[in-house]
Amino acid sequence: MSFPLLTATAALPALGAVATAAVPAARRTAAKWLALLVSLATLVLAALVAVRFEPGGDRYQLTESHAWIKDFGVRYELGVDGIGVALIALTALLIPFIVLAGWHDADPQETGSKRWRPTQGFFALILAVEAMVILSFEATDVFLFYIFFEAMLIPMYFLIGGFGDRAHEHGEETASTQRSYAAVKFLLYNLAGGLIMLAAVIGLYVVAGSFSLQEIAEARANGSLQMAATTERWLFLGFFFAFAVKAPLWPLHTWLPNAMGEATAPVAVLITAVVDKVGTFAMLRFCLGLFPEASKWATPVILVLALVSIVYGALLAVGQRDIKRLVAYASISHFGFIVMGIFAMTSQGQSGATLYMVNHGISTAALMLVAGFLISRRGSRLIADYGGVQKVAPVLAGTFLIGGLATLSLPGLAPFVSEFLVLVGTFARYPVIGIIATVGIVLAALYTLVLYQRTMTGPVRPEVSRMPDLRARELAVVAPLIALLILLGVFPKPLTDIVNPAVEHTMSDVQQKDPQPEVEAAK
Amino acid sequence: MENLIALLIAAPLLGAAVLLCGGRRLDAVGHWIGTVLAAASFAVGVVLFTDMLGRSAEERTLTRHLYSWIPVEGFRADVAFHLDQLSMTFVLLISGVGTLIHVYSIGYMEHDERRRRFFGYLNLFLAAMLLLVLADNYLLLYVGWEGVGLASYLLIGFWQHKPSAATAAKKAFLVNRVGDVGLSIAIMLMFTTFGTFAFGPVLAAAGDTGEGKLTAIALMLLLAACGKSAQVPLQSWLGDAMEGPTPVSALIHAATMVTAGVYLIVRSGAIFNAAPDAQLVVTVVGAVTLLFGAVVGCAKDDIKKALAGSTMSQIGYMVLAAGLGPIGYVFAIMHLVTHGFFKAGLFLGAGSVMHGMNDEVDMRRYGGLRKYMPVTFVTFGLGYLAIIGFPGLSGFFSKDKIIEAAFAKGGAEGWILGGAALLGAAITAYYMTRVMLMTFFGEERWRDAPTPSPAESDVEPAAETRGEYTPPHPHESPSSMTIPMIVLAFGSVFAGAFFGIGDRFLHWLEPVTGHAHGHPPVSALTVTLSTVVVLIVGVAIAWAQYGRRPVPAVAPRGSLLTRAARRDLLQDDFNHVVLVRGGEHLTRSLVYVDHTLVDGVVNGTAASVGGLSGRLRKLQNGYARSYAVSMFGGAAVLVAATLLMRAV
Amino acid sequence: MTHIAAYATSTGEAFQFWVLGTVAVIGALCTVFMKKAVHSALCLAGTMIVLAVFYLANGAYFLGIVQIVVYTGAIMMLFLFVVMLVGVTAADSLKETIRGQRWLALLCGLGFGILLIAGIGNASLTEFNGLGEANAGGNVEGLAALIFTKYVFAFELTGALLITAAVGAMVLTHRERTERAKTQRELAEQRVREGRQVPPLPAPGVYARHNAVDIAGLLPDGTPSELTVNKTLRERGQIRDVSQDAINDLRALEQRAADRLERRGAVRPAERAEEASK
Amino acid sequence: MNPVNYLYLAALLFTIGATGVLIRRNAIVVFMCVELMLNACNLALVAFSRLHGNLDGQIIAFFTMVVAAAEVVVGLAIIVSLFRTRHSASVDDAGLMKL
Repeated sequence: MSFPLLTATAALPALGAVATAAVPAARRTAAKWLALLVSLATLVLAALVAVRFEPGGDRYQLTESHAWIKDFGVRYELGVDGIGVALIALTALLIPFIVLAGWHDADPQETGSKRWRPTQGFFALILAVEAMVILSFEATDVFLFYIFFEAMLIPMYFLIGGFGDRAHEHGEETASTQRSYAAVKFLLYNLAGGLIMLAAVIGLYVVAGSFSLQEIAEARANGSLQMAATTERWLFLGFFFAFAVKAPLWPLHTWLPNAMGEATAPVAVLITAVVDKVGTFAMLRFCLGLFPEASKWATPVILVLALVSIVYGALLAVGQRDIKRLVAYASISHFGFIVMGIFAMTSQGQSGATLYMVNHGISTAALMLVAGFLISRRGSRLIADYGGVQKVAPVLAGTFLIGGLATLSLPGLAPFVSEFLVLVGTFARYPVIGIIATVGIVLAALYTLVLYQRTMTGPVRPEVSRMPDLRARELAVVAPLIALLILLGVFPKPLTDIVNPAVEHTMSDVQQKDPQPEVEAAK
Repeated sequence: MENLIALLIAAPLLGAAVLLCGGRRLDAVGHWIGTVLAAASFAVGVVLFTDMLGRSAEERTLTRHLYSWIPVEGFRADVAFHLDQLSMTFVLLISGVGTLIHVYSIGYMEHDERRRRFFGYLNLFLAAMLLLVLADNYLLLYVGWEGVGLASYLLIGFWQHKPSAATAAKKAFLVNRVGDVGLSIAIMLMFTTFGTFAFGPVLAAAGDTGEGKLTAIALMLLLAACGKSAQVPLQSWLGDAMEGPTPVSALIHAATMVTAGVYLIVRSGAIFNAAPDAQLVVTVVGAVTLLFGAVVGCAKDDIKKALAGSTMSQIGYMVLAAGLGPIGYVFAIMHLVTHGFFKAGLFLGAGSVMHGMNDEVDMRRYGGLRKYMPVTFVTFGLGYLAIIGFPGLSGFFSKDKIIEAAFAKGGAEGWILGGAALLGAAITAYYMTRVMLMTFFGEERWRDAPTPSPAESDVEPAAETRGEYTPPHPHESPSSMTIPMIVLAFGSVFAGAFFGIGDRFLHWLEPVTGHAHGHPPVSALTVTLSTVVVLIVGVAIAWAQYGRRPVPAVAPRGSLLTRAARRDLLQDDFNHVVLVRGGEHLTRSLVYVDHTLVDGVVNGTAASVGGLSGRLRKLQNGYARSYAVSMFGGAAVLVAATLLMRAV
Repeated sequence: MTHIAAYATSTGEAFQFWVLGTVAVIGALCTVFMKKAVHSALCLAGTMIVLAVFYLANGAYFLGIVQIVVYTGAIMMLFLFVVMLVGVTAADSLKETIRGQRWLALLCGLGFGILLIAGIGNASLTEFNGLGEANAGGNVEGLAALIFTKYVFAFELTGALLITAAVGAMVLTHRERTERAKTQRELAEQRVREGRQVPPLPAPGVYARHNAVDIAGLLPDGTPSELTVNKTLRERGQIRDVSQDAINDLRALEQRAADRLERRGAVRPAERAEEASK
Repeated sequence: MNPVNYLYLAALLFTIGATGVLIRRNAIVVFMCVELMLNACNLALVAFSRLHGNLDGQIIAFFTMVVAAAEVVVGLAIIVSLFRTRHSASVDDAGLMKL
């Protein structure tokens, strides 16, 4: 029995969370450093996972399997395929930056009672989320996955409802009410999805008699398991609904703008860049993996929904007055692209979708964190309160611009690769949808540039006239992300090498072949 | 040799990286770094050029495969370069003119505290443009394509504190983006049709597929070209792009950005050749833009905008030629190169004038400047003669060839296109003469204070200088600015003759683009003569209007056409009303819908659940006995259930 | 009497069942519907005794005795104590305060009873194999054998349970004195300080006719004074008001006097008539 | 006569007791009704033991009595302390848990 690397990768942040929470109230800084170190160590472990993973090897690697609840055949079963590796790496990579960016977000306003220890809680919760996300990327047992998929909500709820922006244009009272509204909305939406999924999980067990992905796949392969079409469709819908809420797909998206708008920037990044990825990841692994026929059956509707999300999200982003809500709607548009790539059922589309998850995570993190720094300086989220920042804080403006350009997926930056792959993959099978989706490209440029123009350019407003430029800590957060964006933009091969085999497996799950070009040009 | 190709791009890219990340400590030397690296790129280009000349026409093509960029299941995008005569021409033009403009900017931007950044952007621009022309597949070209868009965005909006500049930059990027959609769809179509989008295989296999698909691809490519090359209907950004510093205008208009579209069409010649319908559309677009730009150029009082209009129309010539197919490709490129010289010269001249007139751009406030800035006058004059196609100068050779080719298209189309081209030549002569006269001749209108002019959106920059008026002191620009102008003037005088006589350029480019000799219905001599005639006519009219009579310092109201032309023939108004207003309303209403409808449904369910639970709460009245009743009733129900079970 | 409680039941037992069963039911109903807790308790005791008889009839001799001893002897007495504590005469109204409670209760009761009886009815329990051999070695011995072998663990547990219950009861009812008891002097001083009722409380109005402590003494103006009655009685609201009795008696006296006078008046003419006849 | 009549009687008594619990407000009487229900059960148990011809039913009835005794002790103690604090033995007055 080799060293349980996957368990360790998830256990480290979990223990770190406990340790951080246990730090006494007075030693706030110690808690911060502890959290940072733990997240970095987790990053090292994740890197180890990526190294130990052979792209050419069998589908699930580094597997661990122990009996857990014998009566229901629930097993503690971990394993990663290329997609899992990529997303685990993304999570472990982003958390240190989130911690670093949120360094002062949870300092208590009044250093009053000893019992009240927000800082420790903040970082402990972040680490807890990391642990659960990583586990849900690793779990190959449906039930195990479901548990973490749901448990994730608890720390997220407290992170959203408990910690908001320092200064708020409407004053602390309304801010806290809006926060709690957003948190409850987030919780209810995801719980509703989760409950429906639970029903589907139980149904799956009744039908398949097992929770293990491999076993079900084998049973399918050797024909010992045949699902009736209707059963499969109902189960598929049960799963898909939960993931569509998490993703979020139109029209189940309205919780995201509230959550991202009210939460602090690092938490917003945690939501959209890390937690929501579980939804799209699960679509790829569970919806397609467990219910290939039903997936094919539902593809047209889902593609249309994705298309609506793309255009609709982009249009609403154009109409926003609040920086964070704008980014949120942009994310909705991007998630539309991801879902479209997944259900285009072409290897380009699915590789593109997987890369998109990673790239969107990094680019949104870059944009949102810089926006957070900006907001923390001026104490307002309204675009109209800014102007001419570029003159007083050029570095901040520059990084903001690069984040924005990544969001509009400029070639040379990472998101372009994935977005183009998704478009090509979709176009190859559904040309009309692919063409309509390109509208999203123009709209993305529109909302990004409008945001940049309104906030950064123009005459300097007196409120921002003595705004400080990025500090060393903040630069340490942004610079690596931008470097990564450029690197993955010009040389994404390492990522694609890991992802492609997994995508081939998925394609074979759904028994789909890429459409062949009509003219075989001389290669 | 192949490895040098990467160096072409790497040099300016490195410059951009260093200058943009370097921070303030580089402010002192920033401009030198930028210029030197641009020059280095040019030097490498020259080396490659000489090496290329050393080889026979067949194996002049160099390809360099760096690494595999996006490998996914049959979708293979590589970072690979392809250097043949066509790209070589562009490399030399871009890096050469680019370097000159760098040198010019050293003087022009001297007093700007963000000069380092400016040079960083310039280098980025060069790098992107070189990548565009050196890429060996459409996707990599797309990278350069958008990179150029980004650099232009940064440069046009360089003076970001001016809202007008920021808006212009945004507009340029967005309009380009629309074109880019065309390019990306074209690439997708290529991938689904040919399974690849590398130049070699696609162009080789172009003939094997149905004409319908090819037409679609070609039209999408044309859309892209329209966006980048400011062709109708995507030309509206070009005029506003003048908000950028003058060297930027020179760079964008003369040498690099706007020529990208022409490059794309010529490069994809094989596809267009196989899709005649698309070619026809291309020629029509070219002809329309040619006249459009010319008309706009006639009405503008802002010197840079007048030049912008002329650029538009000159690019129209090129696109027209490119649309003519094999008979036109070579001449399109040839006109592109000569235009690169004289238009760069003209813009730098304009910049030098503004430099001497403390950034006044309204030509009605110029006049009689020839004795104050002689060098500028001479170089500008030579550029002027070149662009109107004065016999013997470079513009003459290239433009004349295009007009010939247009007639040679044959049939009614040939006559129409040729006529349009001739008319365009006449108008060109008219408005360029106008610019020349208003700027360098006539009495000195800048001595007395400006009188507020009736609502003219174009003369804003002038109208800003209110308060007591101190007349500018026109002076010649520093040598760092004049030298490039002189060099370009040489180019604009001799390039055409050098290329045209003995069809040197034709033989140089033929192996790539292919060439077919067109046979115009009338003899080439007739075409040439008529060209000269219309040229003289145009100059004469202009002289009659602006040379003999004094030019009013305030623009007269003018005819309906004039006013429309001043407003870019109402293109912007159309965009504003239809796209901007409509878009705003759409987004507003969608925001409302999202908040009330989509969100309202959810909140409604939540509220109803709350109400229901509120009613159920009443059952919990806190009396132990009523709870006991429910227990007892439950027990009764259980008994009944068991009995029923046993009964069944 | 070993053959008693065999499956075949004698007519005597039947007679006994019908008579005592009626009594038991009546007792139960009275328990529920008597206004005063004391009466309920007594009725319940009666029912329990009847049940004890039934146990005996069913051959559960030990249980029968235990029933009498424990229930009617101990538990019911306990009930009575508590009733005394809370107030014997306190009669609580049977008026329902919770809306619909009574009807629901009756409905449920009827439904439940009917269902239960129906259930027993179609259970078809006909053959009784009596306690003949089970009680062969004597009922008590049989029980003892079972308790100390099969059910010994449960038996021990019940012991523990009883102890716990006793302790619990004490804990619940016993009041811990938190501060030192006040001496008489302190009490007196406190009374003076608070300045209310400095002299000792007045004695209840004890008349010659009825010497009870639950009668308020009358103030000089003839109105009764609450102070004179014991606090507990006061709280229970069991003060008997006799302030009107004297007056009523007087009125009654005068009434009688008046009647007698009238009768006199009515007799007299008759006497005259007698005299006249002489 | 069939001894099953004892069961009918038990059922009847049980129902009466239950109804009493629901109807009466006085805690003591409620408590008595509970005792009545318990006794009904005991009767049923005794009858069962006769029915099955073994003593287990009686044993259970015996345990029931013990438990009932314990319950009465504690319950009455509760009632007493309740009365002490609130001067009332009505179950409806013990409504502190109500919102």
